[in-house]
Amino acid sequence: MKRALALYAVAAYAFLHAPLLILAAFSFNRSRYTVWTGFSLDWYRAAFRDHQLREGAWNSILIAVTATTISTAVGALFAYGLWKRRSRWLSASLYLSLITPEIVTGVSLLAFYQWIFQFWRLHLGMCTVVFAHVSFCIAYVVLVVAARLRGFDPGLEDAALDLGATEWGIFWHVVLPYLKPGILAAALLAFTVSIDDYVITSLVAGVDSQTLPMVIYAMARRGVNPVVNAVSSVIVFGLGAMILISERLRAS
Amino acid sequence: MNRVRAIALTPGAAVIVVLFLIPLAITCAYSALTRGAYFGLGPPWTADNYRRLADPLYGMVFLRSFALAAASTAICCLLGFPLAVFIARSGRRKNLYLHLVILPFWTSQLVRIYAWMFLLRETGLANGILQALGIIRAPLPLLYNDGAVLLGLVYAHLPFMVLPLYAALERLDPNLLEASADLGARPWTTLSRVMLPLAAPGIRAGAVLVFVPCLGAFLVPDLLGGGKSIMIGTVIQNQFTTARDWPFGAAMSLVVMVIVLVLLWVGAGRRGEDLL
Amino acid sequence: MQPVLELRGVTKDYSAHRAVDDVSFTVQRGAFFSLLGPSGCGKTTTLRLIAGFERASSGEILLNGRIINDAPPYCRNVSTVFQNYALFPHLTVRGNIEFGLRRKGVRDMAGRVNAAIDLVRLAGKESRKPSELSGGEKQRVALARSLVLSPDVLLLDEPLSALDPNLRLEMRAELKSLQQKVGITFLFVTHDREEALSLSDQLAVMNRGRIEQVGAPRELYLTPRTRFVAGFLGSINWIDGVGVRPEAIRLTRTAPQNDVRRRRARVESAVFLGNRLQVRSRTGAGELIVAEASHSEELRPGETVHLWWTAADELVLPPEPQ
Amino acid sequence: MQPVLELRGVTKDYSAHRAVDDVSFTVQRGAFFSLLGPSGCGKTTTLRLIAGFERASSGEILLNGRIINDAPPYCRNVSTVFQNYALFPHLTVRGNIEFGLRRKGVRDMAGRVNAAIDLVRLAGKESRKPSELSGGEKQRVALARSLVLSPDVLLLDEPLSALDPNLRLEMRAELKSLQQKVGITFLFVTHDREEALSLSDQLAVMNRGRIEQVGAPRELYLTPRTRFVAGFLGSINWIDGVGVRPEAIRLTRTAPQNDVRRRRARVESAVFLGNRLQVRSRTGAGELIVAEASHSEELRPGETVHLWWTAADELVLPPEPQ
Amino acid sequence: GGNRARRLNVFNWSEYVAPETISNFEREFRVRVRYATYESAEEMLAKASTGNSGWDVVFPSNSYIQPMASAGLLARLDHKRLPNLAELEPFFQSPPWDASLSWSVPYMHSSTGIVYDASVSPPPVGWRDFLSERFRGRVTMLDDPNEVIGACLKQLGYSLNSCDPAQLAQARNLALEQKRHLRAYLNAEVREQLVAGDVLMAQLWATTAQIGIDARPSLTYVYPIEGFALYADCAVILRESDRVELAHEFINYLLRPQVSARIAAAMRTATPSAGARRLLPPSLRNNPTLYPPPETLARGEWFTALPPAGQRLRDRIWTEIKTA
Ligand SMILES: Nc1ncnc2c1ncn2[C@@H]1O[C@H](COP(=O)(O)OP(=O)(O)OP(=O)(O)O)[C@@H](O)[C@H]1O
Ligand SMILES: Nc1ncnc2c1ncn2[C@@H]1O[C@H](COP(=O)(O)OP(=O)(O)OP(=O)(O)O)[C@@H](O)[C@H]1O
Ligand SMILES: [Mg+2]
Ligand SMILES: [Mg+2]
Repeated sequence: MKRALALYAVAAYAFLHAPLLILAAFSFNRSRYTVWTGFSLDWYRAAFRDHQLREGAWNSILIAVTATTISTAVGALFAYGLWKRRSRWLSASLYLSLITPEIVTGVSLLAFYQWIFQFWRLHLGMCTVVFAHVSFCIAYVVLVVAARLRGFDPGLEDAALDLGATEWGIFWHVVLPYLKPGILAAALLAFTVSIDDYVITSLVAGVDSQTLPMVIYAMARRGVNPVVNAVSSVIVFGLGAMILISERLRAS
Repeated sequence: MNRVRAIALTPGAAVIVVLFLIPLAITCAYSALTRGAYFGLGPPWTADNYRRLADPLYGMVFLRSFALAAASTAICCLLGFPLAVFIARSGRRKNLYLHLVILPFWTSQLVRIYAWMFLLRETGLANGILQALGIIRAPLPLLYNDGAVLLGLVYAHLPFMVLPLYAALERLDPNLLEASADLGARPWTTLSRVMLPLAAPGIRAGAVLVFVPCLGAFLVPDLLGGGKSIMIGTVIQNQFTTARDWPFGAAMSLVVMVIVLVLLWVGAGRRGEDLL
Repeated sequence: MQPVLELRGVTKDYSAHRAVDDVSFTVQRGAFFSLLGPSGCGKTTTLRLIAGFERASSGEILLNGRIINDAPPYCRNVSTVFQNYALFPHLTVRGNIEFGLRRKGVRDMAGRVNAAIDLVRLAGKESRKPSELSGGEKQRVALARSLVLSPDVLLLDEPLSALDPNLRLEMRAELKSLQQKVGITFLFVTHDREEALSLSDQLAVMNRGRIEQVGAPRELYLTPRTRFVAGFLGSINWIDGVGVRPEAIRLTRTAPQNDVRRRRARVESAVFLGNRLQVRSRTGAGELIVAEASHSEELRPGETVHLWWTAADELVLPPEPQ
Repeated sequence: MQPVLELRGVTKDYSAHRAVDDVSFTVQRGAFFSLLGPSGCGKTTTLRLIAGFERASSGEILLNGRIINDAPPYCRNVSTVFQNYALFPHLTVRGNIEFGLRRKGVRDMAGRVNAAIDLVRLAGKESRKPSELSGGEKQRVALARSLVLSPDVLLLDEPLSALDPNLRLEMRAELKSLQQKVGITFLFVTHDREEALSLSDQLAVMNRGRIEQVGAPRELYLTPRTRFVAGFLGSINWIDGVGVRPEAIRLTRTAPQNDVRRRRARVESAVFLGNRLQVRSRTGAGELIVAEASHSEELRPGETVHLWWTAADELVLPPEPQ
Repeated sequence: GGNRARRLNVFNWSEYVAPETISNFEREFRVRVRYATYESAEEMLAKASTGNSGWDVVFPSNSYIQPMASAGLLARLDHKRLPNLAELEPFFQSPPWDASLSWSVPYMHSSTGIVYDASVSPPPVGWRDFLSERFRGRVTMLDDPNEVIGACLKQLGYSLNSCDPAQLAQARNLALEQKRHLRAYLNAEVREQLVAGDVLMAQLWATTAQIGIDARPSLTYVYPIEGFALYADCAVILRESDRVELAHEFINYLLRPQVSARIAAAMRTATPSAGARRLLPPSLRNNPTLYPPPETLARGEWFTALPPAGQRLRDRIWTEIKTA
């Protein structure tokens, strides 16, 4: 059983990572096409020279980190609140926000922003993108955290209360440690949907907040080139290395 | 008790009200307006957009999308469950393995799909390997069919199943698994009779997180499916882009949202569970 | 003196089922009060009502003279040792024991925590997680976690059930000395008769959600008000409608003198219980009588013996209403 | 006859710590074998090794003569009553009890399940979820869940610890009659000496991961090989290096005859234990001696009494190596 | 403040300027240009139509000019500030969509034609070849309703921009017939597969095709004999812009022959500037893909903005084609 599971996991990871390896491989291809013609670092050079890509990547990461942090904090609290007592209205709204087609979210948010901007002299920008991302990430966070909360033993809450913990003390010292894996999973999901979002972002981004997906999708209009592969590889392997190091540090 | 709940709910509720419910109201208004001459929209108010939805064409698109999304969800669940079990049981390495699941998805979806196109096309890697190994003579048509769409949808959404499942499985009391084995259950039975029911909240969350985005997917059917079929998400998207018929798009999405919400509600309610 | 804890007609209904039914009793400050009763009779529920995890369906609970029906658990200076331990799985033994002190903002807690760890004999295992402890060790962590707080009232739900007899004796002694030194009030649920009888100042016997009798141990054992109480605090033979405890029955091979109650009976089994033999024998009329004998006695099944007791040993009680 | 279960030099190491150390014993088919020992001595770990949840670090475990070190739990026809119950929270009482039968593909299980439910006195609570049960009720579900399977060997980890004495007696009787009727082999962990002594055919005393002695109850109680075993199976006074059990010490106000061992002592306390008094008294030399007396005796602290016993009551054992 | 005036926000299609175009402008005019790219005209339009997008100069296609102008989104151009307009080809000095160039300046233009691999013979000549059995399963059309329906209309001899229900119904039937021969509907992605040899023939934009042809010379671009679509992307200034002057300078800079030629050479686009074209190397200047001869060009038709009813009908037809 254990062995079979491990074998399966290897296959599953191969499935998940195959495209990643391919795009990484072609980032070293001399040709712009997916026909191997020789090794070169040109695309990396081009990527580092490309101001737009660099800025897009930086914006993407900045937005994703901010939106993930906010939506994870808000979403985890929200899930806890709903766990204490259900609220049909709030959970229905939350589900609705998940079901809403991206384009509709984007268009209506854009309209909403414009309506607000009438009252203050504001512009689309990083903030509007972050808010939009928070609004759609939050449902992912709540769902994942709520799924984990379902298994929480209320007896532990009783025990903490009994030992003099206040309600917040319980949340902080008992519930949160228990939720940690769920929160990690939720944050990873939020980060993923945020960093990869194109439709909504493209509608609410301002002049200073073009993200990497926006650059890439715009490129796709005329056919992408391996510069994108190079940037993607740098981001993934960079973040991957960071994770690996932080895991190592935590383990030791 | 209630004060904490109120404080815990407030930020989230604010986000939902301001960033979702108000825009939703705007969408509702849009759905009852008339499209402008070339783009945009305006008065008069009309129910015409809803009437046009009665067209069976859109019903068919919806059913097709629904079937594809349901199939992807089921496959994601089948593929994701053992992986989630594996991660949940790998002790100190579990965070690492968890990150490994999500890592490929920090690239743009577009780029990943291009990689799949390279893998699956006639002169692609999969056919190349199969031909080199002499397993096949002529290349297989792996791309531009429903199989490829399904593959793409499953690939794109697998983490959305694995992560909630992991969150639910990680807490599973190993004692219960031991008790099950002790009572004569083989691993497979333990999986289906003990782990599965206890991971149900995770499965539900995962199913929603896979199903809903699948319904609205447009890149995968366009690129891996070769654009030869259309999903409801693309039809809606088209209304806001090429067709520039925002009111109709708004009406269509509202109807789809209501249908999906009702389905979820009924699905959850039948088992006597709340949505969350 | 004002009682530290008082229950007045407290009732708790679960959906279909009344778990605690019109329970009233008072616990004096510094007392060791035990709650006994069959499994499922509502002991844990009573403790949960006092601790504030459940709301009483009716009745009043008073702590230090104040009605606390609606007070949240952290406003009640009581602490519970849970029947199922409820240890925090993410904290070590030390972390669990420190938990309550930290919440109170106690500074120099190392000393108190170490004392508690020593008291429950867990030195050397401070940094283990609950999942790496044996059942009895977990139970001792739960005990230490509450003891270290020195609350007004300590609610103990079978706190020694998973301990071996010697350790249990030690713990009993520690609890008793804490009661006498620190003046903590104990509300103690146990299934161990000896424990209840030897530790308690007051003792209540519950049955089906109701209190059957409250009193001092000796009083309840020697003058129970109902057959249920009599039977619950120790084994008893019901012979011709009167109760005789096994230890009151003497067993001889020769017939006894005339001025005693007696039966002739055949030994059915003699079970070795360590410090004594438990002898089950049947009279000619078919009555089963359980008696005790020294284990040095050699009794063989089938042997005929004389069982006798004095009138003073008899308990006369009305039969239970069904 | 081939033993149903045999352990040969089984050792289990946790990371830093040896929980089971070179344990060997054999259990005959149909026997009632008890495992006793202080909290944390490795009893649960031993059962877990036999059930297959842990892999032995060394040694062999044989079931029906076959080495099963590597067999997965579901291939071993043994069943465990877990110390922490491990009930399936998503199943009702009935669902939990049916679980094993379903796995075996038993068809008409309603009868067997109902019998098991009746046996553990849970009729009427079949459709409750574990979260709606009291501690003792949960324990009985765990017991029924395993009993209903009639496995070769039943591993019981303190299966009656949360039950009240009367129910415990009933359950003991049920277990014993199952053993005798159905021929199940029991491997029984308990902290209740009486339970172990009265139920067991064989009894093993563990300490710090090692088996100290194996034998029949009477043998272990009356002729223990080590001071640890002597002290573990019952209270004992160590007087001048020999052991005397409290029940062997007689207590009189007048001096005894000459041919006995004796002490004069002052009563320190007389604790009421129901069927007897536990009397702690101190000799002039400062020795503490615990004796037992009938509860009809009126003993006041400070009173001087004579304690005496016969040479036959003495246990002569070498002191423990430290 | 003053800092703000020296800043310009430009929103353009991807790969539409040479690497040094923007930086040269920045250096020469001492401004900071915020340059971003969009994926679709709708993306740009959605933002521009808010009137508060922050962009100064954007590049809509020719068919969007009139609608945007009538919606009041565009600033009227000041020709005095655009002396380089004179460099434009005569046709683009007065294009059908904006005869006096009041709102827009043509920036680059292109067409939709057929790319095929020279290995096929005889070579395809028009849209009708998409129905030919010899290509079955190895051809693709663009994934765009106007292009697909437009090609079918052309094959049927109708206008690209027809909104006549009967004509559209015919076009739909043709498209449905055509779909059976297609491997897929793909946009720029098909270039990859043309180069790799998976696809033999595809409907594609000239500029996109040219890059593929550079990589695989056996690819050829042909202007279908039944007629084809033409489009031009134009530079406009948004009405909301408060940097109109600078915007004019930018557009004028783009119109410089040297600049425009650099862009056309680097990005393989077709410049509407006669002056620029003269500066191109001959291989590009006379490239038949990018600059077809006038008699070929005469078969082309420019996309125009469609009225709501026609647009709606086309969308339904498109959905129908996709669902089939
Ligand atoms: N959440 C619940 N819902 C319904 N019934 C419950 C619930 N919790 C307990 N009960 C029932 O209430 C009764 C009293 O339970 P309680 O836990 O107080 O018993 P107890 O006296 O502590 O028993 P034990 O000695 O077995 O622990 C039991 O019959 C139990 O089945
Ligand atoms: N997972 C583990 N990791 C490390 N040590 C463990 C683990 N499980 C148990 N132990 C230790 O092994 C020893 C034996 O544990 P075991 O559970 O067998 O004791 P036990 O005899 O059943 O005790 P009790 O009567 O208290 O249940 C204990 O000291 C315990 O702390
Ligand atoms: Mg209880
Ligand atoms: Mg144990």
